[in-house]
Amino acid sequence: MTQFWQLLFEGFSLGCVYALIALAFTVIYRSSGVINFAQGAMLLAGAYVISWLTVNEGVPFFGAVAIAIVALALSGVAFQLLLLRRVATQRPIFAVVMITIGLGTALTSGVDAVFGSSTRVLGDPWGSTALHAAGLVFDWVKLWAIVFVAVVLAAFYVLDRHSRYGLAMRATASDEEAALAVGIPVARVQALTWAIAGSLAVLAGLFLSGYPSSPNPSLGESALTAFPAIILGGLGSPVGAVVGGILIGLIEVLAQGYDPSWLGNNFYEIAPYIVMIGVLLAKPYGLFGVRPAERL
Amino acid sequence: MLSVCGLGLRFGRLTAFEDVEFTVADGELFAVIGPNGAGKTSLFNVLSRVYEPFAGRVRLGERDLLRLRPRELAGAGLARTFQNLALFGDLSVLDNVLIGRHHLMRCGALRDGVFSRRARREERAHRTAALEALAFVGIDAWADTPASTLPYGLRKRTELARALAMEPRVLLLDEPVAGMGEGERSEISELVKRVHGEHGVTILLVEHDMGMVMDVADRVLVLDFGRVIACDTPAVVQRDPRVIRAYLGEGLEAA
Amino acid sequence: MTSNHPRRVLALVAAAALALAACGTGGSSKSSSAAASAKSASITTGPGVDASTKTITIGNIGAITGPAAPLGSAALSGTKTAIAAINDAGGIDGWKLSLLFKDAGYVPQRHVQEYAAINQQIAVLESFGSPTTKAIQSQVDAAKLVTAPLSWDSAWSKDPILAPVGTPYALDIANGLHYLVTVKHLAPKVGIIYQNDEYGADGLRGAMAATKHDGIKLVAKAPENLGDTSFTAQVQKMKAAGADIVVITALPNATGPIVGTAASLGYTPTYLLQGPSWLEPLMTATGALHAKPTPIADALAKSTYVMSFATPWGNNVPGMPAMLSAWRHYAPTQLPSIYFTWAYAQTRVVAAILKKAIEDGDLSRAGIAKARLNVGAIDTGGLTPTVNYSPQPGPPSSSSIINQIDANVVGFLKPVASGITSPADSAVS
Amino acid sequence: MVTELGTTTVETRRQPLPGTRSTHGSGGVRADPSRRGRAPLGWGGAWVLAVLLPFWLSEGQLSTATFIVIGAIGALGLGVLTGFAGQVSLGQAFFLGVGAYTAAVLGADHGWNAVLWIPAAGVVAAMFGALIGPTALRLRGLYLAIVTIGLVYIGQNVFTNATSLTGGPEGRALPTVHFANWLDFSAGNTLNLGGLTIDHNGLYYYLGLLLLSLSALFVWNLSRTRTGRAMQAVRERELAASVLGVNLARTKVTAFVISSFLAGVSGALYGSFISFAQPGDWSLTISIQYLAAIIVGGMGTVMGPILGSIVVFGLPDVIQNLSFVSQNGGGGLSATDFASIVYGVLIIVFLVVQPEGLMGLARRIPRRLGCSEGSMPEQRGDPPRRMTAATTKPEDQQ
Repeated sequence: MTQFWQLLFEGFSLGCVYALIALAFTVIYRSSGVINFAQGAMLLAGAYVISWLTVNEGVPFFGAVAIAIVALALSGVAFQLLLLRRVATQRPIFAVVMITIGLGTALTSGVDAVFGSSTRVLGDPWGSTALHAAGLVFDWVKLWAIVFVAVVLAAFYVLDRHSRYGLAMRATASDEEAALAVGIPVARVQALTWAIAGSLAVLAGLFLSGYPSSPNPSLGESALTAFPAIILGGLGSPVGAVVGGILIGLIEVLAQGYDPSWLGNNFYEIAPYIVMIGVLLAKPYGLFGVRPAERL
Repeated sequence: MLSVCGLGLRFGRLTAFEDVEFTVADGELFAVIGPNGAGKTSLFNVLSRVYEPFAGRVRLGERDLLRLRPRELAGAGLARTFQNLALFGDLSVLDNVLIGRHHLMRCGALRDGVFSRRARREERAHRTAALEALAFVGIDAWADTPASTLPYGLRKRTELARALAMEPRVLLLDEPVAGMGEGERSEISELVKRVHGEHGVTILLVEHDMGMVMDVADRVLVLDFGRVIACDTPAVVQRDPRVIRAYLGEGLEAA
Repeated sequence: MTSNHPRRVLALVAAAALALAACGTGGSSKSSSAAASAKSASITTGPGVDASTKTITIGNIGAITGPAAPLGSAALSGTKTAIAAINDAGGIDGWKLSLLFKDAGYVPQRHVQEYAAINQQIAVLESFGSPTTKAIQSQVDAAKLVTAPLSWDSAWSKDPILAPVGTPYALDIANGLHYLVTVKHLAPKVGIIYQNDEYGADGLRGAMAATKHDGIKLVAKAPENLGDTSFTAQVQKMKAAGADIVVITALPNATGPIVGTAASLGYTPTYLLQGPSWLEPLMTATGALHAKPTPIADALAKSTYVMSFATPWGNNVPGMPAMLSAWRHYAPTQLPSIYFTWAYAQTRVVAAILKKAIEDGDLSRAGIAKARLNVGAIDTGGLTPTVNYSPQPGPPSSSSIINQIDANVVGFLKPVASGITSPADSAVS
Repeated sequence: MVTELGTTTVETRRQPLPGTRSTHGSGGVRADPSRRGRAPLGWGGAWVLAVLLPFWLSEGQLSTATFIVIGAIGALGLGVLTGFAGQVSLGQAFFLGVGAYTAAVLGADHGWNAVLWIPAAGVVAAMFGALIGPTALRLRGLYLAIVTIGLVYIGQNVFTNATSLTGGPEGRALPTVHFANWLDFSAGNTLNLGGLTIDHNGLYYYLGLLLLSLSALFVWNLSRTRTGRAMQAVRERELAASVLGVNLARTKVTAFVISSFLAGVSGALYGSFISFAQPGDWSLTISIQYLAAIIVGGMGTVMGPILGSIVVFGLPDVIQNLSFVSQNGGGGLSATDFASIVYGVLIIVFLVVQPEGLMGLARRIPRRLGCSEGSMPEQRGDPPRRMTAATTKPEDQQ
């Protein structure tokens, strides 16, 4: 039973980080209908920037996190305003998707070129310390991940529901042209979503590379694990992203711990997808997704 | 030809219409009118199997229409145009019309892909037919233009050509002159009359334009708040006090 | 296909061009006009050998990017150092070596492309990685191009032209377990966490073979993947099964979290790391001795053994002083790495084969292939186990070096035994 | 806006409608279904160039070209599914893998001739396509795309576990193409054709080019006849197409079948050329590359995926082998990193400038030169695009 509770904790903590990634996907998707394939590369960049600032430049850890968040958020805004904005009004949404793929490729290689491909040290204050309670081990970095995610989600909720920009984001999400027509600064709203995505990427990168892991080039692929999360929850639904992310984290870790051998090796890797497909068979638009209106 | 019996449609708790009953005779031009939101287009969407009614029966000739799947309607002889236009924007006008003949064609992917003699022959024959339909509505000169680049009026005509090319027994026209100028309206009215006359098609027409309806229709059904309030010849309907009260009032006088 | 033709590597050559080279026999012509000039020096040459400048080109398709880059970069540095050292010492009987390096990022498709690009310009090849080398194996076999794979896949043993240096993964694990159980008297309950690919499968095979002897029991096995974010479940499996020895056949990116997770859970087995699972930066931030220790350094230093295909940095073996001086001279910025040592030794093995071919007066591909068979045992001065490519049952080398992690030595590895073999070896091959 | 029909017509004619003037200028409509007479000389020329290409290439470049033609077959397939039928799929890597392992089992284990195992690889992959196609009936857009990502992961898992067929994680050898003793593609063998010597790389290149040409012809025919029209109608307006008599299920499944057939053939050739395959070869990265190829090339066109393949499968290698790019790993920017950074940036810049991809560009050049737009076979498969301001929107008229 100890094992079960331990895995439950690990899964929940991992799921919280997935929720951050899924939320980043959702925010951009809602405002522009694009899946940002560069999210993984942004996450990777965030983790390496933190590591570089703390280990090589001696910046205090939280200062480094703040700098990384600002840097990534500004880069996201610049990317949206300087490049994406020029194509976003065109109809081929695929061009925009492809541009994010191009960004991901360039960014991943850029990180490799600048920082090398070795495993690095994150430089966080928690290291390998852990809280021992009830026979379980709670790594501090994982506990903090949960706390941070809760704070970020609360902040996002306030922004989304109770601020001018939240309303603007939701309006843009539902109809870009109409939003433009009633005077919503769609460009600024979309830039804001990229800023949010950049900040979330830094936080997700931070917690994915905390102890016992470390910043390494394969971090970018972890973002792909959040794909089933956004679908499971329902595209474009922030609540869905969070619920989906946590579910995927739990499923992955529990399947890792308990997959029966007759399912073959590495069943845990595909378990999130199998659950996702199962859910879609019952609910084609995910748990919290809305069926788009179809008109003739 | 087409008989509707006790038909009702709901969206959640909202009733679009109920207890709708009428029969359209073979070769008749039958119009459905009513104020905005009366349920006219919803009625069409039920007849073309887009919406599922909660009650009622629809017979098309001998067949139970509600048992057919949407794609089987074309084969059963039912064609329609759309109020808000449903052209395939990137396809040429000719290709749009050829989609209407899809159900009349037989070649599968394999024959098409190798462009077999049969595929060639079929393609040629149906192109000719499609061009005839385009010529009939007067836009054959635009055959190769992408549909999305046409002006509104021509798109409406493309839709009409496409519906005609389907070689239907029953044609559902959803507001064919909506958004058109006076001159174009009368031209489309003439076209509808010609379709009716020359092709001998049964036509079901939803329209706002009273002038057109009174001009072309054999019989008129009036919907108000989802209920049939009258169903008779234009002359009778025009005099029906309930119709005048509910809807026609000023419109009739203007016409 | 003449070397004085600017496009000698055309896939399609007009007959007229062929006619010029009267010696061309169709198919893969081994003669060239350079051969004619070399006749005077009474040495036969082939692709990648220039008799006029006395230069032999060694091809190297490596991986300095991609998932194996940390290993690949150190290895490339070792290769370069060995070549520079040989050339500055006068070359091999007056022949200089030149390196033609291509990076394929550990991607099989790019490996094939780079091979196609350089195979006509090289006399021998060094090829990094198992799946990548397998992608070109049939081509190097057909071209009779002596190829030193930078990997230890068990499949290499049977190839007629490959020149692997080091002991196959599976044997390494079998040998290591045998040593831990019989010499160190550890309890024989073994678990293995392995990467879910051909490399991991090789390690798993070794662990399975080891269970046939010494009372070794494999109580748990768990796969992992590159890019896994949590290793709790794998570690829990080991812990729950009560494994006393945990074999890790992975890459360093996974080794760190596995050991760290176990430490968090208060689980401290003895680790046996397959060579590629180990990298110096697991101990300190940069991999240098006095850099900032990593959070898992303590856990690793407790009781961890590393199988190595090369002797640890600074170990007292005959070949070490020469290597260290070459390192200081040619690659001072390279951090001590076992991959450096190993690639350095491998290049010396290649050089030994070439030396034999020069002595035999035949630097054609067939000549080099023959030299590989006839050169006999090649001693790398103790940097790696001795290799021998003469026809023999089993792999070119089957003994292993085992080291223990020590936080206080350069390179963090302290050799505890070498030349280990195990009764399970025959079961592996 | 009260006008007579005649007036409307004249007015409309005065409007600059791209693509109409030339046809009207020449008077009348091209109703001839076989437009092959007008079929682009440009593409014919490009094909001849492709045939002669190996004469100019080094062996390394030729192997890159071979990967391009082989990859283009799979990209063409994805072009049918995603470009024509509008079903976004990231599952192409799975079908490539199925094709490769079918080739391995039939060609190597059962000793079939390549004449049989190449099409068989397509057929087996197509059968999987037919099984998976129906999901597209229930799932739309990105939901479908991400379910196909799941397909890739599940596929890799199955490939890893089905050791007897795939060799498991260790991978397995694939058969070399061998038609007859005089036509054997294995390394070291050559084909002598009256003075021409074609080696391993060259043989694979020509086989790939042949199959690519046949596939492209098939897809082009498809695009201008009933099946292709139905696919495009489904892409544009699924519900309307259905009401007009298009069988959605059949159309979507057909698109999946054709797409996965071509992917299967492509995967079999790819695996055979590399001679070795392991589950890691059929990853999401590969799927994304295929999607990239059709987007960069231009969606909804026949030539787009092929042009895109040249960029996606060829460009990184070309950049990497530029003479000024250092191949040395001794610190500094590695050639691979340099190549992928440049490649990523090029893709971004190109699509910002030309969102319709290479075909958008190709379409523009003849227009600039004053040629008829109709000279392009892809005219009718144009990707969605917003017209210029000169075009009247319906809303403006109401």
